[in-house]
Formats: sequence, structure tokens, C-alpha cells
Amino acid sequence: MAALVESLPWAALLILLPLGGGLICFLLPGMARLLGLLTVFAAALSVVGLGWQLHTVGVYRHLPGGWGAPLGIEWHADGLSLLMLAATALVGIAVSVYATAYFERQQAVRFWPLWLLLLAALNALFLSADIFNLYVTLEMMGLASVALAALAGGGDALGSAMRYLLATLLGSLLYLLGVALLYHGFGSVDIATLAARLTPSPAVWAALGLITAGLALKTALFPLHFWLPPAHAAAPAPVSALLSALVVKASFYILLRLWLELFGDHAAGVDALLAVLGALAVLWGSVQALRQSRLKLLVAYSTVAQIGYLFLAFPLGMAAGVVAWNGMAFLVLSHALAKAAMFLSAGNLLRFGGHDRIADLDRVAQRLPLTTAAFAVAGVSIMGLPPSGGFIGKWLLLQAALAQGRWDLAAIMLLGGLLAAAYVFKVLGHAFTQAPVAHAPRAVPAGMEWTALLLALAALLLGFFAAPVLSLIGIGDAFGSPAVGS
Amino acid sequence: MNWDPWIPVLVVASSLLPGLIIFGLAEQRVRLRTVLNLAGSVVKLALVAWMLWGVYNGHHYEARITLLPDLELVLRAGPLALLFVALSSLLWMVTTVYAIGYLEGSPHRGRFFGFFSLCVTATVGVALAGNLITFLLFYELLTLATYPLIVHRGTEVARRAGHTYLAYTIFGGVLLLLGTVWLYSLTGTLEFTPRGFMAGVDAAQRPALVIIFALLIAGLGVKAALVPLHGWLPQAMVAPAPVSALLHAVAVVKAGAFGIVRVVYDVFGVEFAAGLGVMAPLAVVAAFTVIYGSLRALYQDDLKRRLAFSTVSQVSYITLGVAIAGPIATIGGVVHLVHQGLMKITLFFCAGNLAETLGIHKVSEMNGVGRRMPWTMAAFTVGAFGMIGAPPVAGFISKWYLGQGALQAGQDWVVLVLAGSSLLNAAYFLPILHAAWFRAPPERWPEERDFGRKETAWALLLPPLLTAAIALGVGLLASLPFSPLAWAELIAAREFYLP
Amino acid sequence: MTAIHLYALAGVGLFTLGLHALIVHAHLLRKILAVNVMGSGVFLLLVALARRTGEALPDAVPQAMVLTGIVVAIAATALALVLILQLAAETGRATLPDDRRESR
Amino acid sequence: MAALSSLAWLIDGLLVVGLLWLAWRALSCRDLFTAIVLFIAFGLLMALAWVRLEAPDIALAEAAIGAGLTGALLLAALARLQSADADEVITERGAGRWWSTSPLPWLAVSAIAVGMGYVVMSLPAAAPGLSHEVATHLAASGVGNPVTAVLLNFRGYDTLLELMVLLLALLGVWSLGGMPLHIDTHPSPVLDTLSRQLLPVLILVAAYLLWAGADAPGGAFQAGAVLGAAGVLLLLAGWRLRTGLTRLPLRLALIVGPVTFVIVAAVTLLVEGQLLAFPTEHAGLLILIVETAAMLSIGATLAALFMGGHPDNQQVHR
Repeated sequence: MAALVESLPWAALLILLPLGGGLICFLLPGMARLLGLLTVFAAALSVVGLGWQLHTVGVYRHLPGGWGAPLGIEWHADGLSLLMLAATALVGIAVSVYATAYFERQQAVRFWPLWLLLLAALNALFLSADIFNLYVTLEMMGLASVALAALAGGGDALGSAMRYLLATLLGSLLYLLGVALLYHGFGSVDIATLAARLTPSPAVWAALGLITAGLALKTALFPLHFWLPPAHAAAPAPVSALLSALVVKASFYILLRLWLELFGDHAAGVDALLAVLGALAVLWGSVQALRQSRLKLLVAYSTVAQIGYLFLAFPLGMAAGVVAWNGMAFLVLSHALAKAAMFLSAGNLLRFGGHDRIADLDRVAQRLPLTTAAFAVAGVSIMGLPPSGGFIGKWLLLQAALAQGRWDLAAIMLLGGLLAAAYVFKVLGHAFTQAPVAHAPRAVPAGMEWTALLLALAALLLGFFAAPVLSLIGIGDAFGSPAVGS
Repeated sequence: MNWDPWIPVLVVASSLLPGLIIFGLAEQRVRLRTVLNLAGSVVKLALVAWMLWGVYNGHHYEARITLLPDLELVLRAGPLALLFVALSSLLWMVTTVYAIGYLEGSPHRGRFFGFFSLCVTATVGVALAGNLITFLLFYELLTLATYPLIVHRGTEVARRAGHTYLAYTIFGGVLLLLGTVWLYSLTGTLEFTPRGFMAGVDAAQRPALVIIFALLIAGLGVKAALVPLHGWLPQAMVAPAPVSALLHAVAVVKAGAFGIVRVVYDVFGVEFAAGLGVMAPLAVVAAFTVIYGSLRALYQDDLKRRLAFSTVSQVSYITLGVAIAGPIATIGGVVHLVHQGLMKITLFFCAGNLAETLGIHKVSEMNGVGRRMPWTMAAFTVGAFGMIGAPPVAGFISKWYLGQGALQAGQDWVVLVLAGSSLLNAAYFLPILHAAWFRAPPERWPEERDFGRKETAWALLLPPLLTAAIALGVGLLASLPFSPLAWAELIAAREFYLP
Repeated sequence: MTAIHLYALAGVGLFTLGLHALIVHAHLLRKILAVNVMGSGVFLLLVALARRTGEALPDAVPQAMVLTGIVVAIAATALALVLILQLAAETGRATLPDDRRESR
Repeated sequence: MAALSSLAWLIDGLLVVGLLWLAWRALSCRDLFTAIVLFIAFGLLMALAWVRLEAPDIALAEAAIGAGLTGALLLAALARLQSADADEVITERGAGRWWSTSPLPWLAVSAIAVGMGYVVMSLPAAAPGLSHEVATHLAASGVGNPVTAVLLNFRGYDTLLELMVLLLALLGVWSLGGMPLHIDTHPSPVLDTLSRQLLPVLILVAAYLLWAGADAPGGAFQAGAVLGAAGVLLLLAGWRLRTGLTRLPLRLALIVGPVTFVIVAAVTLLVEGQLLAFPTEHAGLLILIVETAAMLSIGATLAALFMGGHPDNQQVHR
């Protein structure tokens, strides 16, 4: 049995299952909902299988086409890939369950194929070790995301989806140009091969700039975040959750990979620049979130801020290695869970009151306790209070920052935490008070409330499993060996 | 197998689980909710008693789980921890009874008791925390669990008070976090150890340590309401009386004061801290707070606000006793942790009774209330005299030891502070008593509720009587073993001043 | 300076022309043209430089990449056009709503 | 490569200048219709450039897709916009942003252009890239055309995902309700007969391209594009699929390519242990199967994209 689990090509299943599922959902709209759920659960199981495989056998390689680099494409699955795949699986399950209750038939028929293909794109992205293949997955992800973001219809959704599409296309083109330079400079698109061949040269620096810029645009790093808040706020709640929790993380993951394996040695000072932008993102995003009067926009701007934290890790990681990177990885995971929970609960509140004006939440703490609890618990992780995963991430980052005497970064992290508390409790405060104008509430299915709450609890309790999670992330030493770190 | 490690966990769970279950209960399941609450508090008290006996006979109760590869969550029941645990478990039980009576028929009780239990859980966790990170965890949990209780009434005032409270406490939490991480990056450990874990730190780091000490104390001082970080406490009085009673007389402010004790004795070690030269400033701040709180209390007409400022003043006795840095003063400060809790909760119960029964919220409305509610005012009187420090009530013991300790430590000026604050206590309590007992009652009270021949509901009357009796008892029987005083001496002997 | 570089530089030129138009123009149809021109620029660069093999046959891999790219480009264009039409139908304008909406 | 003959220089020079000029005009001229026409011309010139660059496969694809279908899509969209209200929509010009008039963007992009130009010139003058690997393994790939070999065999996985991109675009278009074309219900008899005459020819061309693609320029994309063009022609001529056909059969046609690809991938995974690893002896056949299915789907998808909204709810739209 164990031998079988270790030998099965789980990675391939991770891509083929959602692809096939999506196609069948498209062919047979009647069964879309059921098929979709099954597919997502099956894919999640494959993640578990892959995790077991990595745990027992170690880093997993697969050669689609059977040629291997440099001629062919390769997949590499290590702890970092596993982390992203696991986050995708967890959020994916929750969002899928939520979506079965959220969408009425007409929209469900459109949602499921798009979402399953998006899932396939994400999984493919996290497995790929080939920068051109990554470009294709990026495009797949981009188009699926835009189509999903526009699903709500109406001027706001369409406009923001259009802006989103332009941003993601521009990002892809910048990235592709960088890929072209790398290929023509060093004759390969395989990351490992490139890593071996890269020599300091204008081509590398240009590629570094183009790729970093393109991916930063897709990741909505300040000041390239302009497209994110409207798009994430106007999309249907489950879609917002997917976009904020997973899609922006995917492009960030590529950036991280390339920095760890390709650009690390050639990035003179760029990591410092990224950290500055990250810091600005934390401050700007949080302040904007605080200024919003609409719940979904508040949550969306909080995403802008939280993405900033991830970039604070770059100079720390480049210097101190493992500790900072681990902290960042933890933030990625916990933010994925917490932010998805926040958007789902925002969706519940929107469904309940028919609006998402924060000032008029009208005693939801009592009338919609599960959802309010979900938002609050997710908020704890966003604020980075113990024992949440967000706390562990911040703790590690702070540790690295203080160890290197980076007081500026430490200060930003703490300040960001304060601002996060401010905007989370801005919402919670109004959850207790009575609104001047009462609305006729609309029932919210229990499934939608519980999925949000469970996600939030997962983000909260993540802190208690820090040690095992970190040991899983450590498989394959994507962040370099711990010795370098401390 | 050895059950000892599980007992601290059970102590925490005995209020956590009821709390979580209560969240799941329907609003109208009053009886089941009550049963859960009382059962939880009884179990907790039993376990605490068991551990008291065990620790007295040298047992060790400690539970650990790994948080990060080189960082653990630790629950450990030492003498000091038990003192605080015992206090909060006892008062939780009493306050639960009181709250059941107080909130009868009011909305959202399920939510209230749920968060109430969470607060107690957090307090007990703060007490049992075996290292700074665990302490931080429960300290923040306390912040979060208290917020819904402050905004419980859902009014605009309540919401603002809640925001003020958070603004202070979250900020304090950040300072605490920063200090903790920094300390960790210097020492590589956060484990509370008798006389501190600073031995390994080299002299070059001393300036950093001073800053860290300031950060930690400031972070804790917010909850301990050290001036100028006390601003939240009077505002938080919008909360229902039981909340003010338990949280603002016992849990929250005491968590801060307790934390200061921990930091001074088990993180830095009192000699080391004195060596750093940080104790004198702390003593000054504490002394200033003592006087300032009393002065402000003088001018409050709102009864609960007056009590709140009195809390600001009284809690700083603990810090003061710690900061004097002598064995006897320490005993005085630590024992005051218990005594002040007993007396202050009595006063808040009584204030609640006056508000519930007669609609009295202001001192100026209390004329002759002693005749209308003799039992309540009797309890109030005991508490008041305790606060003033009149023998034989418990408060006298604390002040006596504090004074002795100050003299022994050669810090005579503290005696003046104590005397001054006692005078001020008298100045803002005696007029109340005089008005209540000797002035003529008005023809009608603001909004009177009829309880038949009783002066008020039993659930409201018994708790203050009980706590007042205890406050009196621990004063009279201070010399017996297991009295707070005896236990404080045990603590000082075992944990702080090892031979 | 060879024809290879000539075309490659032309690719760069197209890329930047498109980038400029994308930034400056408001009408979405124009932005779509711009994105397509940028794409053509990248493709031109890829394929032109693929002839530096020094042999008769150019490198086939970049050519395959460009074929992929072209299909992606038309797919994106089609989606974009429908978005524009729906947006125009909703708002009567074929331009992006101004940014003040973001922070509303 | 060696210095070029002056004639070649002339051609390349003119081509490049023409490309840049057309692009610039298309992006800056006042009238959008002109812009689109110029863009189509630009596409045709690109096709020439591909020929000059010894990339006939791309030339074919560009001619069919880049110039042809994209142009048609753009024109259709423009027509739709005009027919909707609003000359205002069309004549709107210049971004409402402060920088639309400032010289800043020019400076920025010029800086980028110069930098990129420097980088391009700094690249080694001769680089084999992967041409050697391709050459050595071409025999084992099952096809003679190296580009097809890369697309369907060496990097077939890319192509699989790329088909999904195309399908995703269609899903997006349909989920948006699509763009109902306004086509006059009485098409000109010329167009009508023309399409009837042209249809079989186009289908033959597609079949040839597919078959030839194995060893000569051509392949699934080009063939699919031609099919798509045929479909577009029919649509323009006012033909409509009977709604009976538009449901399951159309969807089948749309996904037969991706599905076949996925099945082949799964089978190879089971048999060979690696995704899409074709055993040499069967490679040619497998590729032909995949390509045929892909061609059908690409053609159907391109036509469907053009048709815009989901045929079912398109009826609703009218």
C-alpha cells in the first residue's frame, strides 16, 4: 500500500484531474456541480499523496514528453511547491463547497468549468520547472481569473475585469520578453539548466528587471496594485476568495522561485527595492483599507497590504536565508486561508443584508454569529496575533529582521499589525451596533457560514502545527540548508 | 501514567470548553448554560485546590507542546502562578453567580457567558504561562475576549469605549511582542526561571536590555493601568457590572500587574534588574500612579468611575511592592494581588446592586442608601475600609508589609506615599459611607425595582457578602497556613529569593 | 549589424510602441491593438534571434513558442473584445471607469 | 550569418520600416476603423517578415490568425460598438489621465527601448539554442518538421495547456453572454455563393495543411485557423447552426481536441510512465490523432469565438 502511494504519479493527477473534470463539466452542464466537487476533492487527495511521496521519497521529478531538460519540460515538486499546492487544495475545497450554495444554476454552469481549469493552471504552475511552460500556465490562470472576475456582471465588475485583463496581459508580455532574453542568452528555458549557465550580463539584468516587473504587476505589488482592489471587490465572493488567496500568490511563487534559483546572485540591490515597495504596500494598503466604507473593498486593500509583507522577506531571506523565508512561506499559507475566509464571510454578510456598507452591518454579531466569528478569527491571523499562522510568520520575520538589525522592517511589520487591527475592528465594532436603517435580512445557507468559519479556524490553529509544516516546507531545501539560515 | 502534566491543561480547559459549548447553545437554554458555567468553575476550583496541596508538598505540574522547532508553549503551576489561578478561579465562580442574577432577562446572554469563560481561560493561562511566548498568547487572547464584553450593550458609547480599549491594549501587545522577539534574539530562550535568565547575556547588551525592559513593562503597564497608560480603564466602565467586577478589578489589570511581577522576577531577576538600574524608575512610576489614581478618584461623581480610578491606584501597589525590590515588600505586593481583588470585586458587586435595584449610578444619589440596602452597604463598607487599609481587613496586611519592606529596603519615601494614598482613599470612601449611613434617604430612588421583602435578588446579594467575608477573613486569619499571606511568603522564599 | 539584429531591434521597437500606446490611450479597442503590437514585438525578437544558429535551419524551439504565443494572443483578444462590448453596453463607454471608483 | 546582399538589405529594411510605421499609425491615427485596417495590414507584413525569418509555420499562422481572424474580430467588435449608441464611444481619444499629454511616457518607453536595444546587441552573435538537441531527436519524434516536433512531442505539454487557454477564452466569452453580431438577415448573394464555393476548398486546404504539417510547414494550428476562417465566412454569409446542433454537438467539437490530448496524456502516463511520452514507433500516429482532434477544436473554437455569445443564449440576446 505505502509502496503504491509512493510510486503513483500524484503530480500528474493534480493536473489531469481538474483538466478532465473541467472539460466534462463544460460538456455536461447538468452535472457540473457534482463533478466539480468530486474533482476538487480528488485533487486534494492527490496533494496528500504527493505530500506523502515527498515526505518518504524526497523531491519529485517528472518529465512530460519523456525528454527532460533542456529539450523537454520538467516538473519539480519540493516542499515549497507542496506548500502552495496544499494551500490551493484547502482553499479550493472550501470555496467549492461554498460555491455549491452560492451560485444559482445559470451562474454555476459558468463557474465550474472556469474554476476547475483555473485549479489545473495553478497546480501546473506550482509544479513546473520551465520558465516558458510557466508563461503558458500564467496565461491560462490569467484568462480564467478574468472570466471569473467578470462573472458578476454589471458595470463595476466588467470595468474592473477589463482593467485586470489588461494588467495581467501586460504582466505576461513583460515576463515573456524576459524569458526570450534568457533563452537567447543561455539557450534554455529549464530553471536548473539556466541556473547552471547564468553569468552576469546585460541579458540577465534585463530579464531580471522585466520578469520581476511583470510578476510584480500580476502580484499587485505597490504601486502596481491599482487593478486589484476593484477586481477583487466586484467579483462574486467565492471568486474574490480564489483571486486573493491563490492567484496573486501564484505569480508571487514564480517570482520567489526565480529569485531563489536564478536571480539571487545577480540581483544587486533589487531585493532592497522590493522590500521598500513591500513596506509602502503594507502602509498604503492598510491605510486605504482603513478608509474604505465598503467591506469587500476593505478586504481587498488588506490583500494589497498583506502582499507587502511577503516582499519584506526578500532582503532578509537573501541575507539570513531559511528563517526569513520560512516566515514568508507561513504568511503565504495563513494569508491564503484567512483572506479566503474573510471574503467568504464578506459574501455572507452581503447576501444577508443585501449590501456591504460597513456602517450598516446592524448587529450581525448576534444575527449572523458564525460569519462574524469567521471574520474575527480570520482577522486574528491577519493581525498576526498568537497562536495564528500569521503570528508564526510575523514572529519568524521579526526574528530575522532583528537578527540583522533591520529595525526599519521590524517597525513596518509591527505598524502593519496595528493598522490591520484597526481595520478589522472597524468592521467588528459595527457588527455589534444597530444600524440607523434596518434591512430585511436574507437567509444565508449554513454551508456558506461554516466553510468560512472552518477556513478561519484553520488559519488560527495553523500556529500549533508550525513545526511539522515547516519540516514539510523544508523538503528539498528550496530555501537553502538551515545551516545557512541561522 | 503520570497525570500531573494534564492538570494545568485541565485547569485551562475547564473554562475553555464550557465557553465553546455555550457559544453553540441556543439563547434560551438558560439552565444548561448555568449548569455548564458552575460545573466548570467547581471543577476548576477543585483542580486548583489539588495543585495547591501538591505544590505545597513540592510536586511539579508542567505541560509542554512545541510551537516552533526551538520554541515551546509551556503551562507550569508554580507557587506564584497558583496564587493568581486560585484568585481568579474563586472569583470566577462568585462572579458567575452574580452575573446570572445581574443579566437575568437581558439579551445576548449566550454570547456574554461564552466570552466571559474565554476571559477566565485567558486569565488562568496568563497565570500558568511557563514562558514569555505562552504568556503573550494568553495575554492577547485576554484582549480579544474582553472586547465583546465591553461593547456588549451595542450602544455607540460602548463601541467607542471598545475602540479606546483596543487602541491601548493592542498597542501594548505590540510593544510586548517587540520586546519578546528582541529578548529572544539576544538570549535564545524565554523560559520563566527563578531569578531570571540573564546570566548568559554579555555586558555589551545591557543598554539593549534596558530598552527591552522598558518595552515589556510598557506593554504590560497598559493593562496594569500604569499612568499614563491607564486611559482605557475608566471608559471601559460602560460594560455591565460583572464585567467591570471580574475583568477590571481582577482579570485584565491583574494580568498586567502579574506580568510585571513575572518580568521582574522570572525574566530579569530582581538583582539583575536592580543592577540595570531600572527598578527605581519603575518604583517612581508606580508611586506616581498610586497618588494620581487616588486624586482623580476624589473628583468622580460616577460611582463606577470612582472605583475605576481607585483600581488604577490600588493595582500599582503591586508594582510598587515589586519595584521596591526587597523580600518583605515583595510579599506585600504579591499578597495585594489577592487582597485588592477580593475587596475591589466586593465594591463593584455593590455598585452593581445599587444600579440594578435602585438605579443609583452617582455618589451624589447614595444618601441614606444604607437603610434601604443594609447588607449591600455593609459589604461595601468592609471593602472600603479594606481599601483604606484599616485593620483588620485584608488591605491592612498588604500596606503593612509594603511599608515594612520599604523601610527594610531603605526606601523610606515609599512610606509617605502609602500614608498619602491611604489618606486619599479615606477621603474618597468615607464621604460615601457617611452619606450612605447617616444621610436621610430621598423620598424616591431614581428607578427602583421591587424584590419583595429582600433588599435585592439573592444572586446579587450573596456574592458581595461572601467576598467581603473572605476579605475580612484573610485579614484576620493571615497567619494560618494557606492564607494568601502565608502563600506569598512561600513564593518569596521559593521563587524570588533563593537561599 | 546583421538582419537578425535588424529584426530583433524592430521587435524591441514594436514592443515599446505598443507599451506607449497602452499607457497613453483611453479607448479600450486601442489598448487591445497596443497589446497585440507588443506581442508581435516579443515574437519578432524571439524568432529573429533564433536564426543565430550559424546553420541553414533556424532554432525551431522559439518558433514553436511563438506559435503558442499567437494562439494565446488571439484568445486573449477575443475575450477582451467581448468584455469591451459588454462594458460599452452597460456604461455606454468603451473606456475604463476612472480610478475614483476604487476607493469609493 | 554573413553580411547580406544589398537587395536583401533593401527588402528587410523596407519591411522593418513598414512594420514600425504601420504599428505607429495603427496606434496613433484618429479614426479607429482606419487603425484596425492598418493593424490588419501590419499583420500581413508580419507574415512576410516571418517568411524572411525562415519561419513559414508562423507565417501561415500569422496570415490566418494574426491578420485574418484577429482583424475580423476587431472589425466585428468595432461595428458592434458603432451600432450600439455613441459616436462618443468611438471618437473618445486620449486617456483621461494626467500623463496622457505629458512627455513622460515617451521618455520612459524610449529609455526602455534604448536599454533593450543595448541588451539585444550585447547577446552573443552566434548561439545554437536547442537546434542541436532538436536535430538529434527529430528522427525519434515521429514527424519531420522540427517545429511540429517541438509543438507536439518535445514540448507537447505546453500545447496541451495552450489548447486550454483557447477554450478558456471561449468559456469567458460565453459566460459574458458574448457579442451577438448584427448581421443583416439578407446577406449579399455574392457573399453567400462565394462562401458556398469557398467552403470545400478551405476544408481541403485545412486537411492538406494538417497532413503536410508532419514534414512541411503547417500543422494543427494553421489548419484549425483555416477551418475557423471557413466558419467565420459561413457566419458572415448569414448561416446559422440549427439550435439542435449548437448544444451538445458544438460543445463536443469544441473539446474533442483537448479531451483527446488529455486521454493520450493519461494513456502515455500509464504505459510509458511519463506524461505525453510517445514511443518512437507510434509517435507519428499519436501526433496525427492529436493534431486532427486539435485542428477540429481550434477551428470550432475560433469560429465560436467569432460567433461570440453562447448560441443558446445568443438567441435570447436578439
